[in-house]
Amino acid sequence: MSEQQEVVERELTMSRGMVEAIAHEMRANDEVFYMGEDVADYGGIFDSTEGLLDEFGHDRIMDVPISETAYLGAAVGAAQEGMRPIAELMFVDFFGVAMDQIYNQMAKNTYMSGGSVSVPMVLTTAVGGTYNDAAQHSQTLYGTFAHLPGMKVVVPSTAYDAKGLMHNAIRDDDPVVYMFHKRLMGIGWMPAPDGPKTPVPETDYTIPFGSADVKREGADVTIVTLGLHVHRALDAADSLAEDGIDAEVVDLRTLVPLDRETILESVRKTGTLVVVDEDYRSYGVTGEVVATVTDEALAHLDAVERVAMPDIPIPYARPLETETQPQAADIEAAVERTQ
Amino acid sequence: MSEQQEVVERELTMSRGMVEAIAHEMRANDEVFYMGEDVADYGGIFDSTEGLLDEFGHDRIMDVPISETAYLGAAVGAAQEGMRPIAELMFVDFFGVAMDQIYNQMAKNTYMSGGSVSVPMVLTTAVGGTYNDAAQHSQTLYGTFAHLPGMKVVVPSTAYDAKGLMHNAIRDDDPVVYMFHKRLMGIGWMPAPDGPKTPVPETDYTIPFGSADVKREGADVTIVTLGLHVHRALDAADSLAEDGIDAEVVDLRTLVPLDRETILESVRKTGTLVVVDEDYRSYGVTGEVVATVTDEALAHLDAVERVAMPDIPIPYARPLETETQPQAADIEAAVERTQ
Amino acid sequence: MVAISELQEMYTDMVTARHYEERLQEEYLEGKQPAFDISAGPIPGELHLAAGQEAAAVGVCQHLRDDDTVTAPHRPHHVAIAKGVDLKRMTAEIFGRESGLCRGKGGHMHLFDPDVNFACSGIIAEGCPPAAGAGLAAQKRNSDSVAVAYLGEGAIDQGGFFESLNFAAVHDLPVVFVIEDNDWAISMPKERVTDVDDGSQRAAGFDMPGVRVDHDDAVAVYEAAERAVGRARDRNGPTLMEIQVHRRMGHFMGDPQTYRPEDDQTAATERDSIDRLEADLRARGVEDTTIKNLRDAAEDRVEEAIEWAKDQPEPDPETAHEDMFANPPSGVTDTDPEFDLMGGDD
Amino acid sequence: MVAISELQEMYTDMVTARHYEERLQEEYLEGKQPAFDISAGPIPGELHLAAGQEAAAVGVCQHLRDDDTVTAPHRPHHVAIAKGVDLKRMTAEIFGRESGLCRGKGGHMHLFDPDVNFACSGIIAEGCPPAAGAGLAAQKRNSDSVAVAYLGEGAIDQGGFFESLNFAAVHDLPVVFVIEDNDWAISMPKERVTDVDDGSQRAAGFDMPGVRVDHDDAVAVYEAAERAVGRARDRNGPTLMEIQVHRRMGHFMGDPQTYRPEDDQTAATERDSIDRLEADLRARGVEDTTIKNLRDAAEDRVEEAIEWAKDQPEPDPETAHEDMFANPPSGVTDTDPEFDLMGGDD
Ligand SMILES: Cc1ncc(C[n+]2csc(CCOP(=O)(O)OP(=O)(O)O)c2C)c(N)n1
Ligand SMILES: Cc1ncc(C[n+]2csc(CCOP(=O)(O)OP(=O)(O)O)c2C)c(N)n1
Ligand SMILES: [Mg+2]
Ligand SMILES: [Mg+2]
Repeated sequence: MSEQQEVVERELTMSRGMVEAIAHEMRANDEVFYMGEDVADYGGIFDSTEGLLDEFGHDRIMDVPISETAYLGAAVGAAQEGMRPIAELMFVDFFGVAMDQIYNQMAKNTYMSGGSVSVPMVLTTAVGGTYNDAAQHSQTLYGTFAHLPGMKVVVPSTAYDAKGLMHNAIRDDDPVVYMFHKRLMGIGWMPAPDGPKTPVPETDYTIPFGSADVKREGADVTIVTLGLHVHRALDAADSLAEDGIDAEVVDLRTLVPLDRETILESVRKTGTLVVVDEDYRSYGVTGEVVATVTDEALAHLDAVERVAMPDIPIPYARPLETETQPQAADIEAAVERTQ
Repeated sequence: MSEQQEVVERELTMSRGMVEAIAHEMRANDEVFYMGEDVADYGGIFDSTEGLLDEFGHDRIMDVPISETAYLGAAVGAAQEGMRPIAELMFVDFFGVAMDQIYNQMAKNTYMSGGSVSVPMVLTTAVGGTYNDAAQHSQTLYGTFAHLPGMKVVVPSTAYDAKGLMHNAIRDDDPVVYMFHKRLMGIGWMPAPDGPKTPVPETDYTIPFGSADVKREGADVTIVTLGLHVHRALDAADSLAEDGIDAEVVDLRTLVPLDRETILESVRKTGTLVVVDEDYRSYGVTGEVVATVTDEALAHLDAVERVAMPDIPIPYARPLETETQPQAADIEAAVERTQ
Repeated sequence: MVAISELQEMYTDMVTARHYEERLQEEYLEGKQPAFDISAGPIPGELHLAAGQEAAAVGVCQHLRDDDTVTAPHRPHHVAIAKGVDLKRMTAEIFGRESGLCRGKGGHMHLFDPDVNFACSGIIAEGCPPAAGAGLAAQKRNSDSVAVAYLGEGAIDQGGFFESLNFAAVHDLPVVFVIEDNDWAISMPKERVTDVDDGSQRAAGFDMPGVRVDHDDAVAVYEAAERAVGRARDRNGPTLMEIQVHRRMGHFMGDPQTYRPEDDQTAATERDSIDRLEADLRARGVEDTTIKNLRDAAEDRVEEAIEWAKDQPEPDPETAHEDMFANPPSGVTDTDPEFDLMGGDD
Repeated sequence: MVAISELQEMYTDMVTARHYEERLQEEYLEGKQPAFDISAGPIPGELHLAAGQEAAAVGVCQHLRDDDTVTAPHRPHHVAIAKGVDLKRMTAEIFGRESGLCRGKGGHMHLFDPDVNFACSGIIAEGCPPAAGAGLAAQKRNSDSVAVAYLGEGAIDQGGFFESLNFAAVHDLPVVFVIEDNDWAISMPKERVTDVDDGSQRAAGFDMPGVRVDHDDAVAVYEAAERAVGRARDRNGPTLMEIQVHRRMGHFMGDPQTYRPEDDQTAATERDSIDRLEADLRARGVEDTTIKNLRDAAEDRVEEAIEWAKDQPEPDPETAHEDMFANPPSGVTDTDPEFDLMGGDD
């Protein structure tokens, strides 16, 4: 710890961390504005804009018609004019009504223009299950967004990360998809686990993309995960520790760019990889993380496990959702299988 | 070869194989019809319906407005009523304007209904590059479709497979996404390589989904691929043979279900895996195939390589597209790196 | 003039739907005590109730047969009841039980009852294209069944809605699109999201008739729907209807509704559609006791459905892995054909 | 009355655009000999040419400044020319050369020229939302620039178009939507895909003015666009325009057009818009030699651009890996902040 380090005691929920960064950037730059459904008077269904209307008014915290293609595309257009829109897709599950604007325009225009155009926008969207909202409102779709090139894909797991990643996202000149997990936000009616509420500096700061964070150091097994499952993995690690297994938990924080170095370094140390993902198992995050290791460090790999949502739409009833979503116990069991 | 085997000499292009199966099923079943843009008088931009209008008329070979959400969703609705629509998305690259109908309705309704509803439709779509059609008209998006559960995903590489897989697709009571590679169809103005034109029986037959096909047997390395790249892999294998490397080429034929057994069997034999994919490298097919092997046969794996489209939108100019698309020489080089 | 028996049927369905929503509200909120926690209690997930919107459901569905198709959005119960969906199994589904319509997999936004051709979806306006598809199937099969797509006034800015209007119009499909205008899309009042006060005007751009019923009077809806459904059944093509209704509750349970002015509630509560239909019944000579009997029977049916549902077991976790496909993943066969392909691909 | 100088400018742009398309057709087809092979020749990929549609381009763009934004669809050259896109670099892009507007990455459907705020996209109607966004930016910045979205008559059934109309209308954005009605969407005649003959009627559903110019007369387009662009610039909101034009060539080069009746071509060729404007110029007293000079200069400029483009080097294959992001992938910083988070996450 260097002499100059600021000591931070104030704790925030993840939603407050995210909103604080947005407010800061909006104060600093008139060209930043936020568009979405129910983001103004309601404050965002998942508290993503809570309190912003009061300070910034309806012009800069804009409710929009239920026309995701139009308003996400309008964000692309405004961004190409040099403004810095933040546009919210209320649930990531709705991407299908607007995916062309997202991936064929927002994500590709910089490259297709040979760099003459840039699209400095942030697409915010709520992800994740755990509250029985069924197949059309519970997905993370991490793999879907990370697979298609041109978007930086951010998934915070704590208030500290949420704020720093949001500062970086808004200042970045490229399109950033910022996926916040509903269960982590600290919404009154959806109690968060303890982990995401962290100390958060009042000052602004940026967390670079592509820097995974080792949320727990360990020598025996590398658990690579993101979002909600960082906390489930930490729970699993605690209980594994009681059995004498020392797990390292790597929080990817961004899927694009992917911090392959941190994954490799950890696996080179532990020899064992468990990838945990709330998204569908096949053709997604788990496969990419595994292949990252086989690409560069096959010889170091003694055991691998994947723990993910099976390839089925997310069921509604509580016992069914719980069965399909990776639980801490599932992570523990997977780790045990590797030992 | 059993006594009863029919000897087949007649060769067809892949397009003819596909169309023959459609025509057969339409004759057999009044409830089969085909909808799409320019599928009637034009015969399908990529010959997917060539000649069908003459036999079946505009009621069963239906041109539709450029409203992919409406007509793909109408296919879902008609399928739920028990009809068997085939609906064409002209280029897979356009999925973003209609993805909600594709993945939130077509793919999920069977599961969400607890099996009380089925959606017996086929979504046909043209995929692939090689003719410089740039970022919005050249993708395969294999990983995008294979990742989201509820669709069977089919990618034929020869006329023989195209026909048998199409018969199975139309008769199947589930939604099937049938992705035909433009370069393989044998269209007059887009010369196909030699491989896809194969003998095709006149009779109808079904090729089951989830049965990968070993297109070339070999002892030294397993090349797993699909679509156009089956042929590039075979070319590579021929030239590797001259250097004494005996490559096995596995054509996946379907991504969902994935024939994990055939992959594993081959890798258990060769110890070496090279996965080749025309889709974007990260979070896609190559990772899943690699992880399939590490899930079950890590100990057998001596070397792995991935050869895929880098994570960039597909560029237009010929030297740029050629640079980014996996060529036979790239496959060869990858195999050589494993030896 | 509407037959008294039909008025009584509509009244029964309206009372059923109203009581149903009120009881679900109770059951839902009770479980969220003390502090509202969406993951607690007997009813999982979000819950969008339709109290105050019954007239739009019964006035249209009164004209429908079991073989007619209805798609509804995220706020589907009143329409499901009017369409004749199995109330017990629907309730069991909402409570996430094994014997629910969807074996507990769908939940309240994804109710499927193929016996009466009812389905719903939680994605705004995305029920429109499948309804057009049901109409297309009827047309191709030369049957006279029709399809009805329900949507909220907030959904009429969504691309899929417009595309469906055009698709239905150009193919003359037997489809009726029904907009339930409850003035709100969650917290967004309709004037914030479109310049057009009357959503049925959207029809003009497609050369399709558009009609608005500007108060939630079941009889007025019935009459307008008679023409629209009749037009569809007679193969004269689609119609767009808009019906003014009232959202008596929050958007979903737990909605604080801080965005909503008080008088928005009072004004509308005064013109309650059930009272209005009850007055009509009286004016047509129906006795108070008859009305009371209808009401009691409806309420009993609701209680019975809820009791039954709550008695049903939760699904076995393992069943989560079932129902992915109607056929096996391999399709209709799992044996490869055998041919001798001369120099071919094998 | 339109000033003669403006007429001459429009005439110049029309001749430029027409000659450009004819020359590209030659260059393109020459390379595909003997049998048409889409992957051969100097111009890669598909090629959609706009000969016959020039009036729609010049009549509207004549009212635009460099800081006004235009989005065009897959058939963009005539609009790009009218908007003042750099002709040499555009041509180099179409030929896939290093010095092309997009360094050879975009190609003919994805031309970007930020100097004059021009962009196009190959996905039907998906240029509309970004145009609305440019209008939104102008509004938020209190500037009087406007945005114009071009689309074909086949695109007016696409969801994104409708959503954009509504979005622009409800926010009173300075946007003009311009439908080029060339009667065909590839092989589909417009009566097969919509019941409405006049696409500008779609505006009615949004309480937006709609206007159709039913012949490809550059002056008539100019006059209608004067009102529409003026309305936008004066912050009175959006307008939907439709202009009847004519597709003189196939949908794309190589299109056999077997679906197209012969007289569809003859009728339209007779009312050629360039001849018409030439006649107007003469009627306004412009000399034949002046006209010839304008024409020659335009043609020379085209030849020069094509020669220049063909002389440019192809891009180095390695450059394919450049231009993914404006900033490095790590964003604006690549050093992690250092705080002492008490019991926090580090
Ligand atoms: C495509 C899409 N966007 C947003 C949502 C989130 N959402 C659910 S209901 C709703 C409001 C719908 O309003 P309206 O159509 O008027 O129906 P109401 O709720 O009033 O019955 C919104 C925005 C969604 N489900 N789907
Ligand atoms: C969403 C989408 N669907 C289909 C296509 C394929 N397509 C390209 S151009 C075209 C026809 C467009 O017709 P129109 O809008 O009238 O323009 P025109 O070609 O006549 O200029 C089609 C269907 C596409 N590019 N995007
Ligand atoms: Mg509403
Ligand atoms: Mg056209």
